[in-house]
Amino acid sequence: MSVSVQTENFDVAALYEALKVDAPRIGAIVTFTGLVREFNDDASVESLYLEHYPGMTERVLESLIEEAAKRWPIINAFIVHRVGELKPSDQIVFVGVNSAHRDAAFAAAEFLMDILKTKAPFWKKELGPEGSKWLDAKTSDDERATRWH
Amino acid sequence: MSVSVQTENFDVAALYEALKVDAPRIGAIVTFTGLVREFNDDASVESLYLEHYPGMTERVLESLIEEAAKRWPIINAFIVHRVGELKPSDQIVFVGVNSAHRDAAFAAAEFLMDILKTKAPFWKKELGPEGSKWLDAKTSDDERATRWH
Amino acid sequence: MSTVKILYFARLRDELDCAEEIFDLPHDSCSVSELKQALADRGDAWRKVFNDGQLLAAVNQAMANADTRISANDEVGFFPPVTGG
Amino acid sequence: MSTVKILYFARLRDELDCAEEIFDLPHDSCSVSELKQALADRGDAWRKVFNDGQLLAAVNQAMANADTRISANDEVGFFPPVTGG
Repeated sequence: MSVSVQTENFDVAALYEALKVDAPRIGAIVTFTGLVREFNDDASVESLYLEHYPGMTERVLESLIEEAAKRWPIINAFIVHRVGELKPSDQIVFVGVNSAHRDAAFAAAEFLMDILKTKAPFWKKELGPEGSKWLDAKTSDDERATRWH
Repeated sequence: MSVSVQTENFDVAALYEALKVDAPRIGAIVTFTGLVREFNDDASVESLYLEHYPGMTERVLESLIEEAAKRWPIINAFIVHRVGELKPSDQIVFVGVNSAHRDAAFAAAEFLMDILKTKAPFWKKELGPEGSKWLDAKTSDDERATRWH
Repeated sequence: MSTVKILYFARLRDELDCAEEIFDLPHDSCSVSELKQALADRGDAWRKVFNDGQLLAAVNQAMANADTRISANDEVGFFPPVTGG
Repeated sequence: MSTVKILYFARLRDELDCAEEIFDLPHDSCSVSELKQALADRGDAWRKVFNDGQLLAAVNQAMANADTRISANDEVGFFPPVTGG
């Protein structure tokens, strides 16, 4: 179980291989990767800037993995989240979970992403030639997170 | 959208990269990989042998992807399933889905695995020094598949 | 003569010791349940296989039910519940 | 003197033009809501930030509520709803 908050990009292939090391106990590996999407027709946006609360963010991510491990029989889980400036198509977040069974791996991965979205201290700012703008939280993310209460 | 039934191993890293090609439209990539688990304390089992119905199996997998694309706004999906003899720790099945949003990518990937388990013509046989034994279908898989009716 | 190709998979192939055969339909066409009955009448091993309520059938590589019609040159597959993934 | 470290993040840091400060507690300890009130009293920009019902607070890097106690040498963080992932 490990978490990383970093400015550098991450290597999904290497993370996947790390989730395989406990085979043959592992029967299922689920990975989620979030990418920065294009900013639609908003030409005033060129990139995103992500900020976190150093120390607390890592703690929150670790506590999410602990909570997932209490709810489902997962064997290992990784969360990697980037901060700093990101462009469209950049990888922004990775959640990977392994387990003996697929239902636990799927549920834990989805849980980790849903709760990360609403509980982990990260903030996104849009950057463009005319300045910057902090993004508002989405109520759809809050609603999704309530599924796990 | 593509499916492959093959005896050779598959490269999860290459499949993941193929799911990224439509970035920056892509916001979420979910992958599921199934591995052959150890055969517990059953020393009479050394490997698995997987058989399929050439032609029909590929059609069924393609129809599952079409159904997933009707239900959720996914952009692309791959299914790879191995046949022939497999040992513990071997990769056996891959499902990868991408979408603008994570809820669609998660739901479609889980749907594809659940329905594949109950509808795609594959059969597993356990091989050991004392002979071989066809495995029975699991009622837990049937129950899981009913979630999507 | 109306002939069809019949394929047997997995446990069925082992139990019937038959992977594939060309079969003469008794009429121009018949239903899946009529074909199953004709095959079951071949003897004990066949009766056991075709009386199993779990047996699945496909006609021209699409899942079929008891009433699905079978005609000349069709491909019929019989197999047990699937166990892939 | 009971001092605490206060950190401001994201939109708050910009609006208050302050990333971090050392603050003297009025008493040996106080609640989060008492600290918010003391900060709101600094002026308009501060009042606007600390009267926002969406404002979140953490004490020693754990999420806090209005009644959470704050004592000397604690680290208090204030931030808006999160938007990561």
